[in-house]
Amino acid sequence: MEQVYLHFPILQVLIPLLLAPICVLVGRSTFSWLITFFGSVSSLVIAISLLHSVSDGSSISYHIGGWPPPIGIEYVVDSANAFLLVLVSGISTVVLLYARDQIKLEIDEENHTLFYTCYLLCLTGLLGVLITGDVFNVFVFLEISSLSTYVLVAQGAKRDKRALKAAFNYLIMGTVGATFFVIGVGFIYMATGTLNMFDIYERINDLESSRTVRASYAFIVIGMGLKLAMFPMHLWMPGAYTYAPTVVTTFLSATATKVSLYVLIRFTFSVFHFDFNFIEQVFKFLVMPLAIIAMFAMSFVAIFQKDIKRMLAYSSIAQIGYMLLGVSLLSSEGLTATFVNLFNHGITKATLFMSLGVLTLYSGKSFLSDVQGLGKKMPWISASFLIGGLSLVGIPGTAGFISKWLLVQATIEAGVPILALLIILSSLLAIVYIWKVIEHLYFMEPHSELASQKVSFRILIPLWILSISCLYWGFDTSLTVGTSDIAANNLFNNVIKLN
Amino acid sequence: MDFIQVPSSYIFYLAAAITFVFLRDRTLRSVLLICVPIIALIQVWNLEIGNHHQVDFFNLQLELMRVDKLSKVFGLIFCLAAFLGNLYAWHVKDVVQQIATLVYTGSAIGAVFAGDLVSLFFYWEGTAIASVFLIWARRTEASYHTGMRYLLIQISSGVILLAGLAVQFHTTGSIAFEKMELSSLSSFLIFISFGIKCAFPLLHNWLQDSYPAATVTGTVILSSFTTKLAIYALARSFAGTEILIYIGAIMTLFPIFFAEIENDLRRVLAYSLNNQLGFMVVGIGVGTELALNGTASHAFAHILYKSLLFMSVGAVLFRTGTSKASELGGLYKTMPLSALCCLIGAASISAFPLFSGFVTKSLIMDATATEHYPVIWCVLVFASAGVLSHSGIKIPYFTFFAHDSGLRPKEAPINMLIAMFITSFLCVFLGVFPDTLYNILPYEVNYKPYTISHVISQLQLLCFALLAFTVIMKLGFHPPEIRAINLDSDWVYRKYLPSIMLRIINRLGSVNESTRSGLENKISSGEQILLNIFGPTANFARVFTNGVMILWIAVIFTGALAIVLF
Amino acid sequence: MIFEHNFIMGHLNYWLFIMLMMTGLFIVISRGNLIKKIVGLNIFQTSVFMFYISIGKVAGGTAPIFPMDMNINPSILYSNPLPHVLILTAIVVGIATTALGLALIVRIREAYGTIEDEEISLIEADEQKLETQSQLA
Amino acid sequence: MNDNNKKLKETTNPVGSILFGWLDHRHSTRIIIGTLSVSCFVLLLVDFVYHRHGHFMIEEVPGFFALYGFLMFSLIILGATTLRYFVKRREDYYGTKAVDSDMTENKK
Repeated sequence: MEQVYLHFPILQVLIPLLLAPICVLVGRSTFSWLITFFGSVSSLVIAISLLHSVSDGSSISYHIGGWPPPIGIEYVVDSANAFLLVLVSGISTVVLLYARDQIKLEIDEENHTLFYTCYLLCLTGLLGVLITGDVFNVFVFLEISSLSTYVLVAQGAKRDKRALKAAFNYLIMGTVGATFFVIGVGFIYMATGTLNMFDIYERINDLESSRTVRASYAFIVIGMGLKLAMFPMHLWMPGAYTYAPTVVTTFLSATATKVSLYVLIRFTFSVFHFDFNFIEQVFKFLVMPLAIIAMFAMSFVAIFQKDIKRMLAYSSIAQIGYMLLGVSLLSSEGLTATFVNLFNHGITKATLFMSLGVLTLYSGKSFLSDVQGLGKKMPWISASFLIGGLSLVGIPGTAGFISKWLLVQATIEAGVPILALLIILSSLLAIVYIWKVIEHLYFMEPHSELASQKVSFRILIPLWILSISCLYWGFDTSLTVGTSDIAANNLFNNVIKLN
Repeated sequence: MDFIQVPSSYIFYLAAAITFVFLRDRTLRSVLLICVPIIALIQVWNLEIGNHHQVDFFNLQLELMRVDKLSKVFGLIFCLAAFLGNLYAWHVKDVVQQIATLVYTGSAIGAVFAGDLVSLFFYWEGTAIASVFLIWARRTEASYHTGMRYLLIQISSGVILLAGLAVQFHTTGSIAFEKMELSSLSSFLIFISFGIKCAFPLLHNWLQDSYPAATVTGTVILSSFTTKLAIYALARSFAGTEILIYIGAIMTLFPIFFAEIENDLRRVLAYSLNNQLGFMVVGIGVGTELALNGTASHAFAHILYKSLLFMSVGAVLFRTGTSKASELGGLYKTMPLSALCCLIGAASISAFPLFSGFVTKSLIMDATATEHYPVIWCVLVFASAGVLSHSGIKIPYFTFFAHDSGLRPKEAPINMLIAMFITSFLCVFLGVFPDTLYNILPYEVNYKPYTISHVISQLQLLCFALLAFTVIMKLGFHPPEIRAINLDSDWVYRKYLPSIMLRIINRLGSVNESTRSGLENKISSGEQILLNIFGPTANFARVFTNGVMILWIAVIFTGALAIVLF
Repeated sequence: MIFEHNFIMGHLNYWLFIMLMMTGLFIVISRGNLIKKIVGLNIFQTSVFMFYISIGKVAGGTAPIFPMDMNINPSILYSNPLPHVLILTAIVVGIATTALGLALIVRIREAYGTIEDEEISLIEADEQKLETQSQLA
Repeated sequence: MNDNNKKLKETTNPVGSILFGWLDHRHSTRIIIGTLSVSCFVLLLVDFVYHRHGHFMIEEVPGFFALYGFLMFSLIILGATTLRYFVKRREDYYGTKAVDSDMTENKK
């Protein structure tokens, strides 16, 4: 038993990876759902146990195949990625709970098995990116998740053919991003001769002036910027989120961009040295301004959207602005705020997309007029949308408030209170677009032709798990803030305590 | 922790949750809405002095129940006002309004008992967000826009409070909601935040903008809490801050003139509310025990008579569909009881002896006199005459008397009448037995309102002002009630800034010809401008081909490379 | 300095890599035909492969292969095998991407009847207009 | 005249006629003004009989409050009339999305 425990880091990735082909072989919708669900749950269990064992700020190093680093590939678990491992596998599990019913309406029966296979692969990729300590391995897992994501997005074609074009755009953009990233990795390898993150960190110390190292950072920022939809490289995102099946949108919005952001953070702090002058410059003159523009411009765009899914996609880009802002303060507080934001925004957006998906389950369209008056007909679902919306805006008592609060604190701590003001001002914009939906939900008469729709408990349960967690993390901050604090401190001081 | 000492706000929130989830029956909801304030009233009455309910939040200790005599008196009147308001709103079927009322009153009461700035901030925003639903509940486009403006201003007040609290926490490490000096950045921010909610001059316009836009019952509820909460907060933190005396004096003055020429009676009352707040702010500024007693008691009495006035005008609006002075008149024939209540409210606000205003306002006046502020005292006396002019005379006279408008509405519904009667009774009761009120004030009261000289001087002031009114009416100099609106400071953000924005946008030339001509038609609509920049067809949101996307990446990458390499 | 012989010839592999990369990107940007876009993407990716392989080359080094008898002669210079191995993985990824892209193009062609980016955009714009109209109505 | 009166009676609330019925009397206005003038006069007289103690000297001047009240009230009316000259606008000044013009439509 002890043996198994020691292999948890690799099992974290291996279980969903191995289950994927099994899924194809099974070929039946229900069975493959069961397998996928099993994979997701076991990932979650493993992630939680990993988080538990690193919660004191220590870290676990796992040597693949017994080859010690820097020769072999190393998996490293510390509180930063263990936290996100829990988020990704947790969201995946909750999404799967409701996926079955939703998928039946959105995807042809014969594609279900393959859908779940891709879902598992996507999960594998995301978990792998998080857990690996090898820079090239990051690229491989990133591409595993991206390639399966393109397929998942394209599955929306049954409802709207534009999903295909969105997936194709995403493919082009994603590949360009990944290739940029791989060029950056090549440059680092040229400069340091190693691929292990922590080994690079040691060796890169005197290379601040090296142009190779500098250029590699530029490539990596742009590559990851593309994947995490940093404004103005977000253009693939609204389409992909709008036309993808709701299950996919829910899962991706809560995880994919977060994982890419994690990679950026990891590279900035554990591969490069964040106090390199050029890194500070990049954040000061590129990332921060773009993040602020995103916060406002994208919120304004969201206000004018008629399609709620698209509105939420734009809102995600604005929210990514907050997270990037937190990172670009290059302070421990800012980093904590970003980690909390990653988590809280993940569950908030998942709640929103999921409840929206259920609200528009039968109409299939997610325009404002499609949810009109549903507040009375589907009170439970609308209420969970409301909670998600409140959390997105950052109303006290919700998870969203905690992340905004920390971010505001961090900006004041960093000595730029004007940013705090901007953050708060842009949050006001969120009120406007969320209000538009709430208004249609609650204050308008429903279309008469919409008969009262029954929603099974299989859907309600995961939805309310998410809604309640939106509220719960608004009160109990010991896990989110506590872990983020440790994670941020570890990254900031680059303390990797191996046990 | 004793069960009775749980935060009173929880009671309201619980009721709101129950209403939201369970209560489908209208009557049950109305009953609940009336019962909850009574339960809270009993609870608050029985609260012991002290700090009762601590909660840990982020390594901060929140004091949710700081009970002292100041918070208790505000807690009591808030519960009372909630009860009266809900009784008045018995007939309302709209569940949104009912929940909003519960959350709003709960937050206001919670804020009163909040012992630290963080929980104050929570409740502060709670009042802002819940109350806007009372405006939106009217469900017209106009009320939606007004509500938006209201929400924006209220939320900004909370945001500034948050900023002040953050700065304070950062510099001193304390989140205590206590007396502070107006000397540091943090206290200044907090002061501004309170000032916005308290409708300081030039920050006041949300009040006059929004209260006439709410529903009939919503305005009654609104009038009781938000501003008085701000008064409480100021009294708690900035008592004795001298600048408040002058701010308060200006607050008592300028609304008088606006109220005099305003046509919408509910807006007249909003101006009058602003003027009354001025008295309280002066009291806070003076800051002596007498003055603070005056502020607390005046807030107490004010909530009652202002609700009463809003109730009677609301009843008229409910029955006739308008609250414009120019459309009303002669309603005493069919709404005599409402007229009577309105007269009692008018007498109370004008501070006629034997009515509540008389026994509370004089505390503040006396405090300014004993502390030797002769000019301020004169201003307050002047303002008292002003109160008489718009709330004492204008409201009842142009609604119920004056020329006959020909309207013959039915008397107000029975629930409204009962609420008005109880409130009227309380107004008179406090006026006749001021000691009941004086006993619950924060400090010991050694003040006798009913001295001969005080009664005589007040009667002289009021009677001669009335005489002046009759003379002016006879001479025909009184500004006629006409259908018009008056500009106020909101003009800046409703008219001026949008036009400036438009000019800038035009100058930039980022708008193409066809939309520009369309734009000119909607010169006032800032929304249109935003639409042109951020709307679905604008550059920011267009669906690009992936070639363009890649081009963007190339641009950003070049930027990044330049930054990194040089 | 820029025109120094050494600067150009010494970094020849980088210049070629950059040229190839730009060519690929330019195709992605400028061509409307989706298949051509995929081809451009391939060229772009290939340039990176070339880059990796070239940095693994040690001047005068031979292929990093164990001799049959497993007796390694320390005097023989080997090229660095690691980048080459990495690129094997990257090539697999590239092929998968290409395959997926082409598969998507097939589906796009079925759905839209064209594989020209501009035409697809027009069709989508029409659709969007219809949607907005139905919203207004 | 009689007919008109009758009509009024029909539409008037019975409580109303008890409370405010006297207002319909022909001389009601004169009675009110008369009462008011008399009470003002009496109040003014009291000042000369009774010496008031105030915080300020000016309070002790007989008739100070009376004069102040009268003049200030007039000043308010005057000030308000002047103010109206500057700030008066049409009801739909802020466009159709303002509450005031909204009410106009309600009326229709």
